[in-house]
Amino acid sequence: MRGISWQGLAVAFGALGLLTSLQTSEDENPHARAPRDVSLVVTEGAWLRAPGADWFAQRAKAEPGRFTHDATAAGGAGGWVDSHGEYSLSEIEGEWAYWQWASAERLTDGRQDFVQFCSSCHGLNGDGYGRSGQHLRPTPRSFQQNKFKFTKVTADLPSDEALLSVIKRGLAGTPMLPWDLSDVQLLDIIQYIKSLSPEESGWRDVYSQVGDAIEVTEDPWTDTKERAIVRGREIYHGAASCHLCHPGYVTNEELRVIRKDPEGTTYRENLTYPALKDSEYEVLGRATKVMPPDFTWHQMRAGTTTADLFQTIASGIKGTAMPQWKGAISDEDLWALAHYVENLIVSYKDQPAARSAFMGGLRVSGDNK
Amino acid sequence: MSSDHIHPEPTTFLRKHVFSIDHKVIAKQFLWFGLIWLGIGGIMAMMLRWQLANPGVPVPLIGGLLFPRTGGVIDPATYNTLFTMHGTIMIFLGLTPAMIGALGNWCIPLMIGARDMIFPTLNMLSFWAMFLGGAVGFYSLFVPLGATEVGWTGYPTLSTTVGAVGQGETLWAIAVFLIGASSIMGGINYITTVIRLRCPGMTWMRMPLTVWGLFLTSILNVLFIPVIGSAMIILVLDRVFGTSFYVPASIMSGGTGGDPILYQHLFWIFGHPEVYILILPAWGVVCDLLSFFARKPAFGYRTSVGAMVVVTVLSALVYGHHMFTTGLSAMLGESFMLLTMIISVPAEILFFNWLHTLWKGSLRLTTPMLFAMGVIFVFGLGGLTGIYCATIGTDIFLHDTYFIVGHFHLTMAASALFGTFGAIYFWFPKMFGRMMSERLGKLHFWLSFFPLVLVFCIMFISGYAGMPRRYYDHTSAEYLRPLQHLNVATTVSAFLLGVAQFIFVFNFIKSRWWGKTAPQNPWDVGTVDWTIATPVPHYNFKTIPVVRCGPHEFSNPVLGPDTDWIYQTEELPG
Amino acid sequence: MSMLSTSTPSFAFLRSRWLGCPLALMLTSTWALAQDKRWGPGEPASDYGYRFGELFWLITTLVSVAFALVVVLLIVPMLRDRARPGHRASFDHGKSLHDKRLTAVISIITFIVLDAWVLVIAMKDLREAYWAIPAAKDPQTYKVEVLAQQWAWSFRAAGVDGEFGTPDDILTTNELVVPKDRPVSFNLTSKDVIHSLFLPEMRMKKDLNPGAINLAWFKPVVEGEFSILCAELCGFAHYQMFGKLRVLEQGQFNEWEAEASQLASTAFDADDTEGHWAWDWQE
Amino acid sequence: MNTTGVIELHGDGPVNQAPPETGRDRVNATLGMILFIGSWTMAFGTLFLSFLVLRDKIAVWPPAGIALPSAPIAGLATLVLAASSVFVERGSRSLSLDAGSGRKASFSALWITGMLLGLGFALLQAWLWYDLILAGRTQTSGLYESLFFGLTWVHAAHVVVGLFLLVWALVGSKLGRYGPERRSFVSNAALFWHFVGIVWLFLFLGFFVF
Repeated sequence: MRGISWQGLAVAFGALGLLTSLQTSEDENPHARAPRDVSLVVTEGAWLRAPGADWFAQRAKAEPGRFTHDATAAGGAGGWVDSHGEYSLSEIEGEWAYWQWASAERLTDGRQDFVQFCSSCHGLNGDGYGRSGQHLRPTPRSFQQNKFKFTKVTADLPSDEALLSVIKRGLAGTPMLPWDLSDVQLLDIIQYIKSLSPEESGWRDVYSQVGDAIEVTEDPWTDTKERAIVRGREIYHGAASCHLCHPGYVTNEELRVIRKDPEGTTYRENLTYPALKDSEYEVLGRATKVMPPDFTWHQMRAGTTTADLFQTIASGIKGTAMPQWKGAISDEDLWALAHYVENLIVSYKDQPAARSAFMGGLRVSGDNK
Repeated sequence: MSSDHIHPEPTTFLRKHVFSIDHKVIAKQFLWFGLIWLGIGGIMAMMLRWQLANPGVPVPLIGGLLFPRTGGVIDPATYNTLFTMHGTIMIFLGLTPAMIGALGNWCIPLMIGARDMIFPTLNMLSFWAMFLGGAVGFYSLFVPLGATEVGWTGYPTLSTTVGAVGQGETLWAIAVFLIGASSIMGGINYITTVIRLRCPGMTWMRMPLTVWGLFLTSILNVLFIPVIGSAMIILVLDRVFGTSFYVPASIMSGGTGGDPILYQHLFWIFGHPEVYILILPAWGVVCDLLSFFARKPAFGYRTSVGAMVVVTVLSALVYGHHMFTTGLSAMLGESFMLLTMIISVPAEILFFNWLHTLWKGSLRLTTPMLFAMGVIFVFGLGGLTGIYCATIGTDIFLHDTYFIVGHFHLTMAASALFGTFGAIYFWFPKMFGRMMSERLGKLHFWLSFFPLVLVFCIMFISGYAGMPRRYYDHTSAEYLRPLQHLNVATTVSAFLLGVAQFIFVFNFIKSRWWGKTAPQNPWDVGTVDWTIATPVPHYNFKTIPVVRCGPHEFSNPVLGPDTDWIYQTEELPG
Repeated sequence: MSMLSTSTPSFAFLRSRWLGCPLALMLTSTWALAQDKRWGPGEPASDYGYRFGELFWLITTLVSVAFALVVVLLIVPMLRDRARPGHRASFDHGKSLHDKRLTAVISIITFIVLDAWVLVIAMKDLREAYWAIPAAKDPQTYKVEVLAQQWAWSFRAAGVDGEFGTPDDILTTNELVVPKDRPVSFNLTSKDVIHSLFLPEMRMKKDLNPGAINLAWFKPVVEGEFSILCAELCGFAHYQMFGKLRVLEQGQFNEWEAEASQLASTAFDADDTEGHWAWDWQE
Repeated sequence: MNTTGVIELHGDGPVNQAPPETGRDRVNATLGMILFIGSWTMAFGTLFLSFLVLRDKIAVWPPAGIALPSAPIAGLATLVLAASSVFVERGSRSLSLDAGSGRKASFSALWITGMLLGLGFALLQAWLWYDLILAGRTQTSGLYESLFFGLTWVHAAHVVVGLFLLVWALVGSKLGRYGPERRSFVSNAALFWHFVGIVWLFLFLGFFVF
């Protein structure tokens, strides 16, 4: 008697639950999806593209005993062997590349931490449509588009270390926080994020390149900062033409002098303001626009020291109009630019009086408003 | 059903110690259950304090075992889990069973001269519902994403799927629901027992105040636990079935949605009475213990009862003071402020009566007495700081800072805990037939008392300085960095407090099995429970006693110079 | 019994000043310490901020006296009325008319001194300060729409044209710039969970509830940089949800506002409808 | 309160045979049940308060332009449940009237009728849900649906428990466990069933009348 009615109750409630939960309406707003049934387990591991031999050479120094160089690997070209078995070298369509194996268990750990800490903005599927990411500009990254802005690496895709440092440092002036999580957790999250890249692109694509951090070369201007700033100003407005997107911090007159343009040359309107630029990053089916910062006004996302600025300028901002400057101009000039920008930040940012004197001076004298 | 009907003494182990319907066994079950959970909750508190004093440093000793993935460091998610579960455990699984479950089951039948609770089976179910609730809560620690991380108040929308994915929060709601069901069952039982099973002569005004406290608590339990039960049902509907009771529509998109503030109202309609649910039994115990050990009648028995009744009624009408910054209308805010101020009057009457009971007494400073006096001190501190929180002008700044943490810990946690300790030390001889060590008991009191006051008084300072609660790391915000030394001081005191509890654990376990055999009435107290033999026989009273005087006839001149007390079953001479 | 009623307990130690002095010393030294940033919230920076401190210290004084009384009444019997051979407690149920009157009188006195006094001042504070939201029509009122999220603050000011939802709206994240000596009025809501905007130096705090708009205001009277904290548990990074409040002198603020509006117009992307979130101002 | 004074211990009587119920036992049981119903009134009161608060947020009541649960069926269900309550109450009373006479036939007939009507209510309730789900409205569709499904589910759970109690009482009376001498369980089951009916009345008024 007792058993039967309990079973009956259970069946009745089960049926009720099934009947009603099968009928879920699909919401049009991707931000407002009701996350009632969230998968927390990843069942399959993933092979992810790893950085090149240089990266392994560095890791080998950091973790002695783990990586050994085998001259016979990669069909005789030589390569690194991981005694832990996480990294391996294999050939696909004639290309030899390093791959990293992220196990299902590790991705599950990463997935769970991702859901806990990241999904409110980046979305439960990593598509960038989290509830808290609504109306947010700049938008939270979608991990299905492989566009990472501030990674400071040499190629399109960042290495684990580069992503780690972004997450740990956060992006100033945005809701992306400096996360106080352990490296183990963060690296698991990173593997999960990488595994979200679509088949045949990003980390799953044999042809993509995973870059290592831009090396911070020796600053040639340490004792001659004044000259660096002058030189930086010339590069900024001259060879590198930064003023096309960022504000020009000179009058039209001065710009003509720096660029050695003939008298009467005109430049873009509102020269002392930044110009809105297209980006390759898509949200809700359209490419977003990105505002290049005014260094005397906006907060810098990726650090304000000269080394940070050097790396940022050198690597460019991926997916935006900011190109990779490493190789395009010399390291010495890159450092000069970094010093110039740093000087702008230190002298004028958050200092209303100094800034209005400086920018006002540029604006009254020229035709650039 | 009725306790007039006698079941034979059970013989199997299962019937005797596990699924027993004997109120004495159930009281012991509740006591052990509550003490174990108090220990678990206490360890959680220690871990929280460790993290606050040493942000990001691995927890010593147990850290590596508990959090192997982070190398012993408490991460923000774990931290949130810890403080949420600390609150839930201490309130629902620690104090409720130890205070109301154990004390109620032990004292009510024995002190009113009944053979058992009126519904013994319901009594057993009450314990096992709570056990199940505890089991569900414990299980939730091990599901993916871990137990709930949204604070014991569980405010939506953080507690809906908007802010908490995973099963932890759902299981938490179910656990709270089960524990609530247990409290309702217990409450119905207590009320009916007190109304129906008082022995002849035990009039309402001859009941010990402990029973009064428990009786009023039970009324609050029966009336207000269902409110949180319903709030939890709605929460589960929202989380599991996707309804939108608590999930609002966005301001920008318009549309019709639920209301997260609704939950806050429901929660505090329950939540404020819950404070009194925990404190009323402690008040009752304190009233009695002060009289017992000051060898004086409880001063103003009737006004004490009246004050407790008024508090019971008012407790339902003041809940809005938890929501002063939520955006209550001006009218509501001012009304709740006034009502909250009014509730201080009955509390003040109790203080007056307590202090008057002590005045010109003949104080035996035993351990139970020390704890009862400790409650006066601690509750005085907590109650008086309530004025800051009741006044909107100060509460706007102090809301959700450590000031509040200090305040409610002193009122509902420390006072209820001290009351529980006092009660345990007092009834232990009757319960287990052995005496607890007085020397260790006094050591336990003094080593708990000073750190405890220190912990929460430093919290008042941090709160006044504007340190918000539920922060993982107070050194990250520039404003809070200069206050870190206060956190360190709190942690040191908290650790001292934690260590002192081992004295109790040692004393309890040692006395339980190896203590001195207790005489029938070690305290010279006249209530009905001390008239029977130790250990208490099956069905307590061979014949139902007849009560002939009040519980507090101490030092009555008519007793003559040789004795200063009399059993309630005896007639006052002359 | 007769021995008891005739024996007069010694209150000599109460007449001495050693109880009153430490209390006064404790109060003053606590107050002095609390002015330090290491022990208290520091000087208020808003025009109504002083009200919190005044009320707080008034309550502290009253409460200290009451608590000292409790402690004395607790300690005196402990020292004086200990059980000893030949000593017997006085027998008093406290149910005489005299006792009831005493209870009533003490209740009324404590209610008036501890509660009613504070209540009257608090009501005045509420009417004159906390709930006196400045009129939106007043051009002096600086209006800010706040949209909170896990775990950041987004502030939207109307910009030079004074209209919300136009291209020149000034949008800032985790940073709020306001003019000195003008009332700042907030419309507060949240995208996801409940947050609470806590400006400790301004002594202001108000919850941001999703799906509803809350109002709050303050008037900064000191220039400088101040803190913005979150005071309602909003998830894992609750503790990192802080921002910066900058109060600028009026002239500087006007320049700042003009420049920020201009930059906002430059950055405005008309097609990006999802990125705009202003609502009609509510009072 | 016990006024009889001293009660002797029964000693070791027969274990499984429940002793006859005294009037005192009946009062105890009824008091317990009244407390329980008082408690549950708070629970449903809370749900109803939530209903009123949230209903206030819906601009037009009942919402226009969407499929609504059928009022005639709900009305019929109300009548059926009311009738069921009447039969159950008469069945319960027949036991106390029959006390001494030993007749149980009228009890069974009345009780079974009440039970079947209760079952009828459950079916009509299911029909209400089914109709609405067929029209594409589920608890996730909006606030109105949340309220309707949420509240009726909680109520339906009590209907199921109530029906279970009615069946239990019937079976118990057939087995001789309950009868005119021991009728507390029966009268308490009836009390619970009335409570369930009154809750439904409020839901009906809230959703379909006002």
